[in-house]
Amino acid sequence: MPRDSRESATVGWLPSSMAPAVAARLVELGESRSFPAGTVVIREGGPCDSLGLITRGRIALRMQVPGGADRTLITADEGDLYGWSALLSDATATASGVAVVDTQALVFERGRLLDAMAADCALASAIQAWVLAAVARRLQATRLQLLDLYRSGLEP
Amino acid sequence: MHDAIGTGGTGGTGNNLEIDVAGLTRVEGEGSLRLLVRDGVVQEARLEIFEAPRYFERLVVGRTPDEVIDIVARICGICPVAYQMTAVHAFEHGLGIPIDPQIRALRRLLYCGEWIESHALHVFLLHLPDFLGYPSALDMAKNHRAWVEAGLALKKVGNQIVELVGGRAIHPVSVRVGGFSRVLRRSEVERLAGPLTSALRIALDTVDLVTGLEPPSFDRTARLVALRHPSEYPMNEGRIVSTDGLDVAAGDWPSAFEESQVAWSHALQARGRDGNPYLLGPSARITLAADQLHPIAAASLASTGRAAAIRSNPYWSILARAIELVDATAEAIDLVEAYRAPDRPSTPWQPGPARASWATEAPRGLIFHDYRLDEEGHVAEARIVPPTSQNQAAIEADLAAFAPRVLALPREQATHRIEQLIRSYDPCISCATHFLRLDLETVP
Amino acid sequence: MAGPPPAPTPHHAPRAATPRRPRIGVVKFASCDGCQLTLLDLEDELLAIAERVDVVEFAEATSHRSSGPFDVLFVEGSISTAEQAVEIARLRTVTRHLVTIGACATAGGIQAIRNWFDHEEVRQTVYPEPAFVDSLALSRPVADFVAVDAELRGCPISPGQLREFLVALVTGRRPQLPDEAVCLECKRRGVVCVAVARGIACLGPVTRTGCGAICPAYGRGCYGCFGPRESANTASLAEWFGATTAAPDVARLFAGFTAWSGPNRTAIDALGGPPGQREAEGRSGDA
Amino acid sequence: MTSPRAQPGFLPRAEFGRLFAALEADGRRIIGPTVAEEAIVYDELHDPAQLPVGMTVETAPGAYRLVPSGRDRAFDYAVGPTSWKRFTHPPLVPLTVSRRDGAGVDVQATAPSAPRLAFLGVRACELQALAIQDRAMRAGPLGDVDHAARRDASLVVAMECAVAAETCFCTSMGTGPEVASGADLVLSELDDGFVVRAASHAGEAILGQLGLAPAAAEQTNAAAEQAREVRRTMGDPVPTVGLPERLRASLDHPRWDVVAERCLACANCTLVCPTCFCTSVSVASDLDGVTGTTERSWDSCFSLGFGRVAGDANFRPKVKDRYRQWLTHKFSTWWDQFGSSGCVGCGRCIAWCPVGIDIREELLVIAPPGVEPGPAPWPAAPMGGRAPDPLPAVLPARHVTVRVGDVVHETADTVSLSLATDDRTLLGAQPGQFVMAELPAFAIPPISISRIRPDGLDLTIRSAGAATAALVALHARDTLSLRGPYGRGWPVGEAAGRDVVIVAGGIGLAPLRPLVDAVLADRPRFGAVRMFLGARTPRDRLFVAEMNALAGRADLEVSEIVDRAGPEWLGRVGVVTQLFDRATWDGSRATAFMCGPERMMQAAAAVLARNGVAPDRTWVTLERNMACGVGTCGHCQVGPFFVCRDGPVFSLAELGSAFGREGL
Repeated sequence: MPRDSRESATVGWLPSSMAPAVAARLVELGESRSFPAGTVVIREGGPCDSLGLITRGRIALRMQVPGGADRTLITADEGDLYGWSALLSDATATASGVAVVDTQALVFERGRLLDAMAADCALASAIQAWVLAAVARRLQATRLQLLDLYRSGLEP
Repeated sequence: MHDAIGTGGTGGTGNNLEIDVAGLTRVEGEGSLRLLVRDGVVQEARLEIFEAPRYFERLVVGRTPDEVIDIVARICGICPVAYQMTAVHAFEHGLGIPIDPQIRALRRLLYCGEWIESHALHVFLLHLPDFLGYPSALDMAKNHRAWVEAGLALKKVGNQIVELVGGRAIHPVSVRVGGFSRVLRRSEVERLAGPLTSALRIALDTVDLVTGLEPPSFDRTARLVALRHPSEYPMNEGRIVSTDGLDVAAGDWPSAFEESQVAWSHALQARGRDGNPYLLGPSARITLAADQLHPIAAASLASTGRAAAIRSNPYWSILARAIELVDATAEAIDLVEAYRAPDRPSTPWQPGPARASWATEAPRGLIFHDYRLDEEGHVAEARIVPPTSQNQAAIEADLAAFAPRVLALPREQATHRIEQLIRSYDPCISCATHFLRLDLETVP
Repeated sequence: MAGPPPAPTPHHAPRAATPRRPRIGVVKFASCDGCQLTLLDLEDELLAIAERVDVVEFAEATSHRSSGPFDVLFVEGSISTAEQAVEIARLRTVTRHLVTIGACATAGGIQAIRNWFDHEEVRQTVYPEPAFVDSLALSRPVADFVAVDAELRGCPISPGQLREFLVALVTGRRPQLPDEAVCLECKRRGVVCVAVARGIACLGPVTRTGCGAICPAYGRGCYGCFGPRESANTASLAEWFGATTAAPDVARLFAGFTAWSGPNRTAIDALGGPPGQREAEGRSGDA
Repeated sequence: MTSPRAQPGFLPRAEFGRLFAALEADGRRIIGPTVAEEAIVYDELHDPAQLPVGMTVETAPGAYRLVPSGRDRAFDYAVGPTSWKRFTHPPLVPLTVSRRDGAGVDVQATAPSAPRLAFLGVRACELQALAIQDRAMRAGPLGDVDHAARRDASLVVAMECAVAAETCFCTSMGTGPEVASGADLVLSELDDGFVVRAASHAGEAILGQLGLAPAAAEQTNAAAEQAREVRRTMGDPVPTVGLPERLRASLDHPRWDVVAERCLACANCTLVCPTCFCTSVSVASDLDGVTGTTERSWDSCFSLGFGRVAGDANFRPKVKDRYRQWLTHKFSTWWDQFGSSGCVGCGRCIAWCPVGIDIREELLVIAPPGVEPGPAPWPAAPMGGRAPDPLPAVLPARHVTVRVGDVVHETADTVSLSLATDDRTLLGAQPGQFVMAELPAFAIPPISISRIRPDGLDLTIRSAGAATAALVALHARDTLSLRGPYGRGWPVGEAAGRDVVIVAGGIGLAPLRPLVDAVLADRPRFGAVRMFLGARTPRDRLFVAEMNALAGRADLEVSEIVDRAGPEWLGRVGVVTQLFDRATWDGSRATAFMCGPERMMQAAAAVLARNGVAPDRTWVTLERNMACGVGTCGHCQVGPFFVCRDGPVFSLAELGSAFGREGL
């Protein structure tokens, strides 16, 4: 199947709006990990103990849909965040994340990240803005998917 | 429903017979038949009518005469014109509205159309298959396509007449108190001449065709009742006469007949005041008004030499219908020829109180309507007596009389003979249902 | 629902050659038989159609009986007895495309006028022995009981629309059953609007086309036997008739053969019920 | 028409029959006013006695009454229920007869029937209505043969108005009461007879035949004064200066909801309107679907079916939408489409509205005079107020039978038919154009061309209804009939020297494939080429092998994404915009081409705009709205455009806010 746009591979993974100091601090906080194809990175309903930024490859976010089938709702690709539940108090994963190809990610361990954010308001707000942008983009995609579902309901 | 012809019941041998036909076919509406013979004695002979009630006599209450004309048509999709004609004549008679002769002629033409359509339907699509041993006309067409096509062609001409005069073939829209909703131009009416000429040819062939049939022998003396008019074959009006000397005005129907309800029927059975059943329909009309037939129809009847048989053997009703097909087409031709458009579609009239009673001859026989209009001219009470509910008792009497003749037959054949007998009355069960006098005094 | 059904899949191929003739049934409930008679009124095509379909149940026309299964079942009549409610449910389970035909099956029919009256009063008015007679309090359309795949409107249905439906069925195309106002047909025919030119109350603007605009063509107002069309604005029309001298008693207009269908029912209720209701109240008094 | 040279003559009332004789001598049947069904209708006349002598008409919103005029004139009324379009654009016109036999499918256009008619008593507003319909019926790529033939065969005898109805407002629309152009003969009725002048050579010939005495000065003056009096009584009820702009800017006016409360959407206004021309095509066939016929009949933007498109979606579901379409079309977008107003002020829609809705009143509320119009929702286009003169020629439609070669099953419900033909016109198709595909007994859908080969065309068809299902069910060696190619395609050249962005959703890839072919055939002319493909599920992807091959090329990029997928799918899942919403390429160097579900295109358009792609360099195709394909049926109107005539390819700059607007 086709490769992804080479453009996206050259995307600066952190938002350009982010202050260099904050960016540097993030890179230092993160730990680069690689997930061979098939690795289950997070499990639906399980603990979500880290936030990840994909630098290469793809993680499919899957859910059990009625009927027990495992459906991919959306994929997180290069430059996408996953596991943002890690920033929430109960830190429970709402979907499973599976690396569908060999994947590299910059991973932020929950405890470390929250401590760092507690210690550094600038960092905290930058991260929150970053995550919020990612959530907003995801919601937009979901909205379009829903509209499409309803529209297709009209078709014979 | 059932996957075989006929149905149910245990077979009959020798002197016993039990027949239950849960769903009569090739009749209009839903009815069933129960016949029980023990030791050669008929215990039960019932034509059961379980068509769902629709309460028409209540539905027309509060309605204007014109609304009633639209509503009562829906009592029966086979003979809506009969209901509209009886109602409209009743109202005009009751309200004293004079009718232009050309309007009266158009109404008779309309009625001829319904007779042709209804009789062609029954002769070719419902009844003939019995004589030739087919479950339906569609099956019959495989070997007798020409006849079925001829029947359909004849039927179509009947529909064309109703469609032109009434607006559409079923539940026509143009009949209004005082006349019609629109004046028909002569050029429009003339368009019927061609089709009618070929229809008459088919009708005459139909007489030859059915004269050659061999119905079961079954002679009985039935009391026949029909309208009789001094100058025309009974259709729109006349006095009520019978083979045993009855002769009353149409409005006096209640003086001669009465209705009662039986547990096994949603229809009401009518009998003479003397309690005896009576039979209406083509055979009755031929018997009581043969002298008024159109000359062409009269000649056709004479050529068959079966006038007496029509009177005595109900199976010969198919011939009576064929003769009336000739009569209706021949008269329609005369009416079309003589038509001149009236100046206005209808006579203006004022609504008001009235008692409106009238009888006409539906294809299946005499039909009686009786309305009381209140001060505003709205219906306060209504009573509608269709042919089939009047025939029901006579049909059951004939069943009882005929049953012993089929005891010897295998049940399958016996059932078929009995069904065929019932079809020969062309029972219109949709009509028969739910007609009872609007009689508050009898409410418990 | 009003949409026509997809033709049975075997007939989708553009070729006429079809593996199996569709099994057709015709049944009736509370009705006058006029709509099923319309089938027999297709005099020119009847035999040709019969060769292309397999008529397995049609009590009025044939002694062949079947309790199913049916590819297409034409259902006439309203559901107005307990037995009928049970039977229509059974029929649905053995039917692929259930097609209601006529105002009774699609809207409850003229007998639905009684739905405004007191049931006991109606029964006692018409029958001395109401106990012998079985009926439900309401006369209702088939769609109130089971899913309906297509409907042919009208009192009676139009032979033209029935022909179109059957031809579409055997050729595998979608039947063209327009859901527009009678006015379009009326104007195409060149009929002068009876409402505007004569002040005759006419339901054409809110009624579904298909009849051929017969009533206006015969000089009278449409009485709505095809029932309300999509977005039928009966409220606006009723208000207009009420304001103009054309129709002194507007409720009568809507209280016809499709009175029980939504927009007509709403208009009737807004106008204080159908004719005959006052009488009903009077009666149940003395009954 | 030429200016009259002959002197006006005077025809005494008693001798009016001579005009009948002259017209009949000219081999014409006479259509004129007569009383029927309690109205003055236009019908065939054999004798002046059939004229509505001594009758006039009183009209009001929702009312029309025939009453005695008190004088024995024959043309003493304004206009009635009939309009002349009944004879120039009849309610029902047969279009084609199609047959399927051993040789295959054959479609023949029905020859136009054009009786020689004389229209007697045509009013000034009606003359303009005829001219307006002439333009509308010839605005498409072919023009309408039937209408043109009927117009050419008709002679127009105009009648100056002597009275105005309460519902008349021709003075506001600038179409009357004085007869301007478009007539062959012009009559003015006076008490004792008619002033007759010729307005064309044909008219002069008839006038010559009559050999009338010249009209006296007082007679011509009386006639002129009569017209002036009519003008005075009417006044100027609907000031029209700037009306198109004001109305165009009032698409969200609250009054639309108010009038929708009253409107019955019964279509009477459009059917009595002398300029409304919209039609729908219906098909009929024998029981075996071997022979079929198509015919078109009057339809209306007020009927729900008129807005129904593939998949049973409807782009004008609400009565409000339909009323707005009608009113804005008549008074605003008509200018964009045909270069004139669509209303002549005859007032028929007011009198014949069953609930008396008065457009004059609605216009004054929705677009009141003297109010500065708000911002325009779209730029004026394409006629921009210039009526074509002379009228373009009319061409007959060509039905070409083509044979199916390969059939490729792309997905469960979509096939590609490879059609062989040597028809030069079909082979001359441009990327983005479409054809109308006809099989006997089926509706005739527009199908976009998915590949243009030297020896034929490919059509990629998704089964979305009976007609497309029948096409999808075709086998190799079957035949079908095509009309076309139609429409304005992708402006490939416009992208020369620039980057190319292609966004496709589902079946939308089909019309884009010829564009891709064209770009690759001349690859050096273009900069970077980026393709973003969306599909509902992995099984719904089109041209899979071909796209994979393209993805393997170094000189273009292909990324794809599906809405939903099972675990077996290793590609991206989400919506197509995710493929480029974080892209860093410079959109200002790019030209974008899009086709897909409208919501998808809207979302993609927003993202492209963020990336700097200019609206006039963002091209979309709206083909889903089309019905007749040649700009005569009116179904595919979107704001100022006919999609089939002006598109289906449009730039976002052209569409303005018409793009993706609900209910338009």
